[in-house]
Amino acid sequence: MNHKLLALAGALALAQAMVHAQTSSTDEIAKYRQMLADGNPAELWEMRGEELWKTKAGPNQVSLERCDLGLGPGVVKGAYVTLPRYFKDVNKVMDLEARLVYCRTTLQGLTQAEATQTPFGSTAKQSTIEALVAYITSESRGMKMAAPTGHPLEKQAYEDGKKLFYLRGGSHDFACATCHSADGKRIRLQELPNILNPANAQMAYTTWPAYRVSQGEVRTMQHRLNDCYRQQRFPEPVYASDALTALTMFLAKNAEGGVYAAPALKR
Amino acid sequence: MGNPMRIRASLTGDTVEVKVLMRHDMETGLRKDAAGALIPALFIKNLVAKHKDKVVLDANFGPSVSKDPFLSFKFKGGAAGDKVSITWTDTAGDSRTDEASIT
Amino acid sequence: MNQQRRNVMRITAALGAAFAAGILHPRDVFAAEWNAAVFDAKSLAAAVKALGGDKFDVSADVAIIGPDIAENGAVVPVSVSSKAPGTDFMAILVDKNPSAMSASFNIPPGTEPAVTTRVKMASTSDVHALCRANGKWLVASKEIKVTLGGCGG
Amino acid sequence: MITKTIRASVLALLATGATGAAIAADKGPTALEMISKDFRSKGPATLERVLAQDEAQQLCSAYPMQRSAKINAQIEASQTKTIKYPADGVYLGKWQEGEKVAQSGRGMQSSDAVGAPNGGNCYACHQISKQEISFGNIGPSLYQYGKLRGNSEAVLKYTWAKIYNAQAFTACSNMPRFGHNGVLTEAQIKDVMALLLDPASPANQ
Repeated sequence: MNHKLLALAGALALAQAMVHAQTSSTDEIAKYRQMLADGNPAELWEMRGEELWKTKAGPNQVSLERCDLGLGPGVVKGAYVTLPRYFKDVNKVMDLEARLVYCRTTLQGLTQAEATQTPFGSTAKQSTIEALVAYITSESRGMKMAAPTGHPLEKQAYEDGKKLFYLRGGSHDFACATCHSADGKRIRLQELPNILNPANAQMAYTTWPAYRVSQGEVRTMQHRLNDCYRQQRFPEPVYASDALTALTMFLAKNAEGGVYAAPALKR
Repeated sequence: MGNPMRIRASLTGDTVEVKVLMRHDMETGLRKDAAGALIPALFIKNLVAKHKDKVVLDANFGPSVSKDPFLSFKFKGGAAGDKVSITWTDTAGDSRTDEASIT
Repeated sequence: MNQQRRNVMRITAALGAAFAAGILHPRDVFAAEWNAAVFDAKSLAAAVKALGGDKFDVSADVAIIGPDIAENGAVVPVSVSSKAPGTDFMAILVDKNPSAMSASFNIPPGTEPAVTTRVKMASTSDVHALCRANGKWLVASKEIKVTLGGCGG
Repeated sequence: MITKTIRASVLALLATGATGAAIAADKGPTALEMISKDFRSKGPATLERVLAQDEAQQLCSAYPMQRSAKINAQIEASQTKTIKYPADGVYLGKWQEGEKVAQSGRGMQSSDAVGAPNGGNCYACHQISKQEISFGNIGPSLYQYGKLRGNSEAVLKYTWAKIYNAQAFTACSNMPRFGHNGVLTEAQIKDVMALLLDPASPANQ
C-alpha cells in the first residue's frame, strides 16, 4: 500500500517537474521570437508590394491605384481591417485575396488564371500576390479589426465560415475546432490559438500575413488556411474561393477589436 | 541585380545604429529541390558598409548566414542626413548597392 | 567541471597540438578577399588556424547573446560583442554545422565591436563568438538548442 | 446509399428535439456543399473521403461543443461495435517501432504520396517519454502509462480499443479513430501498445 502510494507520489512529482521544464521551453521560444522581432524580412515584401501596386501592368497597362478595397478606389490605408466585406459591384463578400483577383482582372485585364497564378511563392518563383498582400496589410498596422457583418451576405458568410470551422471529416476526423476551440493547447511545442476566445482569435488573426522563417517567404491568410486543411487531411481549397472567404470572415469577426500587427514573423 | 535592401540608420547621441535587411536566398549548396537534385550554392559572400566614403564595416558571409540576411551594427561619427551605403556581392558575382540617410 | 571549462580545455588541447606540430602560421586575416580555407574549416580550432591565429583563450570580455532554444534552426539570432580593447575582427561560428564559420567582420576604428545577425543551425550546437583584440584571439561560447515542431511533415 | 441512410437518422435525431448546442439551420450552403464546390482532391486527401461523412462525423459536426447524453450514448454504442482486437491475441509489438510511429506525423495529407505509410503523430498531442520534450497537450500525458497501470488483460484490451476507436469511450473525442479509419495497421497499433505498456519502453522509465 505505502509502496504504491509512494510510487504514485513520485510519479506525480516527476510529472510536475516535467511540466515545469516544458513551461521554461515555451518561455525560451518566446524569447527567441522577441529577438527576431526587430528586422522582419517581411519589410522587403512590403517594399516590393508597394512598387507592384503602383506599377502599370496587364494588357490594360494600368496600376492598381484605382482598385477599390472597400474604402473607395485607391484607398489602401485601413482597408484590410474592414475585410472581408460585401462589395456591391459583384454582389458578394470578398476577402483581400479574392478582391485583388477581381481588381487585377477587371482593371488590369488579366485572366482569372493569370490573376491567381503563383499565390504562394518560392525561391525560384516570387509571388506577386504575397508582395501585394504584404503591402496592403502593412497599411492597416496599428488599426483595430472591424470586419463588418451588417449586410445579410456578410452575416451569411460568417455563418458559413462557422459551419466549416466545425466540420469534422476525412481519415482523421479533424475539424478546425479539433485544435482551435480550447484554451492553452499545443501541438508539440506550438501554441494553438483558441478561435472561440476573442483574445486568442485577435492574436492569431492580427499576425497574418507573416514571414515564415521555415519557408523564407511571406505567407498570406489563405496559405495559413491551406496548410491547416492539409494537416487536417482535407482536400485542397481553391484559391480565393467563397468557402475560404467565409472561413476568413468567421476568423476576422472573432478577432474584432484586436489591434492589427502584421505582416508579422513566425516560425 | 536583386531586390532592394531595407536600410535603417538612426542616430542616438553620437552613435549611428544601422539595420539592414537583404533579399537573398543564401543557398547553401546542400539543399535539394523537389526532384531531388542539389540546388547549387549561391550566397552573399561580402558586404561593405560605408558612411560617406569611409568603410564602417567589412563582412564576409558563409552559406550558413540565414536566408534574407539581417545585420545590425553601430558606428560613431555620423550626422543626421549623412548617407550610409551598403554593397553586397554574392558568389555568382552579382552585386547590389543601396543607401539610406541617417535619421 | 562546467561545460564552458570543458570547452576551454578541449579547444586549448587541440590548438596546442596543432601549434606544436608546426601547422599554425600567422596569416593576414585582413585580406578583403573571402578566404575559402576559413569558411571550409570544420571546427572552431580549424577556423582559427585558417585565420592564422596561434592561440586563444575563453574571455569574459567577449559576449555572445542568442536564444537558449531556437524554434527554427533556419533563423537563429546571434549577437556578438567585445569589451576587449583593440578588437578589430569578430566572427560567429557554429560548431556542428558542415562548416563552422558563419560570418566574419572587420571592425574599423569608430565602429563598435558589436554586431547582430542571424545564422542557420543544422542541429543543437555550441555557437562561438571569436574576436581578435590587439592580436590576441578571444572566444565566448553558448549552446543553442534547436527544436522541430508542428503537425505533420 | 449508406450515407443517405445515416443522414436520415441524423436528421431524425435533430428533429426529435435533441438538446445541446446545434449549429443553427440557415439559408446558406451546407459545409459539405462548400467543400464540394471549393475544394479539390489532392494526393491521398480526396473530396470523396471528406464527403462520405459517417454518423459520428455528422453528429460531431452538428453538435460540436456539447451533446445530449442520448446522442453521446448512440455514438459510443455504434463505435464500440467497430472495434477489432488482434486476431492472434498478441497485443504488444516492439516499442522501438512504436516510438517511430508516435514521432511521425506523415500520411494522408494532400502533400503526402498516395499509399505512403501513415504515422500516428502521438507526440503532437501527448507526452509519452521524458526524452521527447517537444510534445503537445491536446490529449493527456501518457508518461509512465504502463508503469502506473500494469498490463493485465483488461488494460491491454482497453488500451487497444482506445487506440482503435477512441469514440467508443468518448463520443466526438478529438483523437483520430486510428484502427477504425485505417490510419494505423494492426502491426503499427501493436507497436504503439508496446511503447505505452512494455516495461522496457522509455515511456515507463
